[in-house]
Order: sequence, then C-alpha cells, then structure tokens
Amino acid sequence: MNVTVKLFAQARDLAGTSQANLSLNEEQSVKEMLASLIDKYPALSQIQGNLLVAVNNEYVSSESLIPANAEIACFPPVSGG
Amino acid sequence: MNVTVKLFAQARDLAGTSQANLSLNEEQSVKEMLASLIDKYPALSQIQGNLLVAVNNEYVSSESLIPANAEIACFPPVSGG
Amino acid sequence: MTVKLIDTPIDYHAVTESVRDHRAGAVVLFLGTVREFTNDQQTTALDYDAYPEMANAKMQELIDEARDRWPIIHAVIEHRIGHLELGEVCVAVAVSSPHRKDAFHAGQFLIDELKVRVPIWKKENWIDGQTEWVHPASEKSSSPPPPA
Amino acid sequence: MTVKLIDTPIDYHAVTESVRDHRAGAVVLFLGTVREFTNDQQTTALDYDAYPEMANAKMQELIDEARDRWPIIHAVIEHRIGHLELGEVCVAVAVSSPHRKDAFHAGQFLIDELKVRVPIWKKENWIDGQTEWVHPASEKSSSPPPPA
Repeated sequence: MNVTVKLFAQARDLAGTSQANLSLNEEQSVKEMLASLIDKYPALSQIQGNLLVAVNNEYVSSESLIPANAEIACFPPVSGG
Repeated sequence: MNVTVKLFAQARDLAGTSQANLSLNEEQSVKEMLASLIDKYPALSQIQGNLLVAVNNEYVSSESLIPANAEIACFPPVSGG
Repeated sequence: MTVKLIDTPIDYHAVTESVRDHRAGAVVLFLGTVREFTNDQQTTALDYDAYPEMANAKMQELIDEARDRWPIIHAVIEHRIGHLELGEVCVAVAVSSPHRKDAFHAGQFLIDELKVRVPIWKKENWIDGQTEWVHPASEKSSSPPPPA
Repeated sequence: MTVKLIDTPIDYHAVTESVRDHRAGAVVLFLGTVREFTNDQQTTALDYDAYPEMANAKMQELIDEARDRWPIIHAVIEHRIGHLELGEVCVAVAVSSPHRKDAFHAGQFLIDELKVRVPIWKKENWIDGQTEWVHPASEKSSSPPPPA
C-alpha cells in the first residue's frame, strides 16, 4: 500500500520534504515504516533514535501496525511552550 | 503612658472607633494592653480570643512589652486576597 | 512600585506587562476575583479594609522572601480596597523568572502568604442584605499569622 | 475556542478575560516568553513549527484531562507559531476555578504536559547566526511523550 508520511521540524529539514511517499507491504509495523523512511531519506538516520510517530493524531509505539487510510506523521520530540 | 491603638475591620466596628486612647503603666504586656482595651470597649470581648496586635508594623506575641512611642494596632485575623 | 493598595480597578494587564523581561522565560499572573457563591451563600459584593502602612510593608516583605527563595526577575502585588462588585479583581500577583517552575512556586507562595500575613480584611455582602466580616480563624483552611 | 494556534501576537489580556467568571475566585495565567539567555547561549529569536491538527487535538485533550482532575470553570490555551522576537509571548495558558489551589495546579499541569505531548517545535536563532532545533530528548529536564 502507498502511505504518505507528514514530516515536521528537524525531520522535515533533514528529509528536505514535508511529505514522504512510501510503498509499504500490508501489516507493516511502525518500526518497519521508519526503516523504509530512513532508507529513502538517509539524513534522517541522524535523529533515528528520537523519531516519534503519530497515527490519526495519536502517538503510537514502534510495534503498532500501520493501518490503511490513516494520517501518519513522523517528527522529533516536541519542544513547544 | 498614653498609647493610641489603631483598630481595623470588625475590631473597629465593635469598638465604634478607629483609634482607642489608653492609659497604660510602663512595661505593660500586649496581653495587659488588650485587657485595658476590652475594658474600655466591652463589645470587643466577642472576638477577644482572635485579636492580633502589631507594633511598628510587626506582629507581636501576647507576652511582648508595649514600647513607648510605638505605633500600635489591633485587629482580627486577616482575610485579604 | 512593586506593591500597591489601590481603591480603583486593578489594571492587571499593566501589572503583567511590568514583570515581562527578556531574561524571563515565564510569567505567572494570579488574580483573585469576587466569587458569587461560597458553599450555599450568595455574595453580592465585597468590601475590603486595610491597615495601609503595615499592608505595604508586609507585601514588600513577602516579595523579599520570595526573592530569597526563587530566582525571580520581577514581582508585583496589587490589592484592591473599598467596595467591589461580583467578578471584580481584588488582588493581582505577577512574577517573572527564567523558568516556569520558579514562577509558579513564587506566585503561589505570594498569594498564600498574603492571605495569612497581610493586614487586609474582607466583608461579605450577602444577598439577604446582611454583611459579615470574614474571619479565617473560624475556617478550617487557614491558620493565623505567626506571632513573630 | 478553548485552544488555538496563532501566527500573530497572542492577546493574553483577551485570553485572561475569556476565563473570568462570577463563579471563579481565582484566575491563573501562565505566559511563556522568548528568553534571551539559555545558560551561556544567547538567543536572538525563535521559530515555532507545529503539526496543527494534532496540536489542536492534543491541547483540547489536555484541557479535558484537567477538567477531570480539577473543578475548572474555564481553561484556554493559545500557542504562537512562526517567528518570534525576544520577549514575545509564545504560549498563554489561562484557567479559572472557584479556589486558587486548583487554578494553580491545573495551570501548571497544562503547561507541563503541553511541553511533553503537543506537537510543536522550537528552533533557536543563536546570536552567531546559527539555528538549532531544540530537542528535549537531549536535555535532562524532559521526557518524551508516552507511546500511548
């Protein structure tokens, strides 16, 4: 399946884009999605250990499966306020 | 010695005055000053156990001595804010 | 002026602006406002009385103590006296500090201690027309000021 | 609107007015402001980026959680995004409640959790012309958001 991953802040800057289009197999985990993302945008490996993933506006763990037709986002730890 | 005691809030209302003039002996304690005050303004006995005394803008205990030429005030527990 | 008793409405926006600073990452403002209900009793207005010289001295003492305890940049306390209608601001406490935790702690300290130490008194105007001086000594939530 | 991302200056006076209420005896306002110095490093400006849909959802979630924990009357969070100069307000959190302790606790909870959970990021503009995304994970003071 094709998924679009929104990128923010340093993740966007390192990837050089605010949206990454990935082709994933069905039933892939967040961890596998991140591996595909870093494979496509190797500069993201600099902050690999810190990347957070949200699915439909909720944080998800690296073992979660990526659902179809979901809004997916990937970004570094937040620093607002 | 003659002392003037400023009264505030319910103490002023009960005494019916904002300044009480008392004639005290030298070396009298706060407790003795309060006894004279209540003797002169018996309505103050209603809040007798709650009255606080300040000398020169500092709270004093009932055993303290009343100094000459000091600013003395007597009032109920504070309730600002 | 870092402490003030005032018999006209408190301009809390000016109070807040006065503590802002490039060295501060945090500003905490506390407003006490005239609340309509205390348990089941309905208030229509409050009257505040103060012993002005001592109240100013004690408010300044609180700020000095807070500065000893936390890295405060600016701190201001203004307390209203006289007659206040429902919803009006009776006290404004503003603190700025480099980091937020200190601003919160100092702000809470200032208002907590103001209510214990600063000679200001509140008279409730209940809806039935009765008035009543508020005596913290008869409420379980407060303790009297230390006898120094 | 109880939560808002805004790319123009925050009107914190309006935010504060919006939480005032006759049922409230206490209002607490927290302002985060752009601080010039972080340890020895000098900031000239900040840039804030956000994931707007999720940031709004998470800010609303924080308010809902605070309402479950404390008797809040009104609570509002506004966060600035874009370019901010020294001293400008980056976030305003305002809470009203019947009693002050709850307003302080809820206000502190909202800003503490905002900094952990709400997807907003800060880029420092240092005085030497360098820019740097701030990563709480590399600072000892913060922990990453829970993985839900």
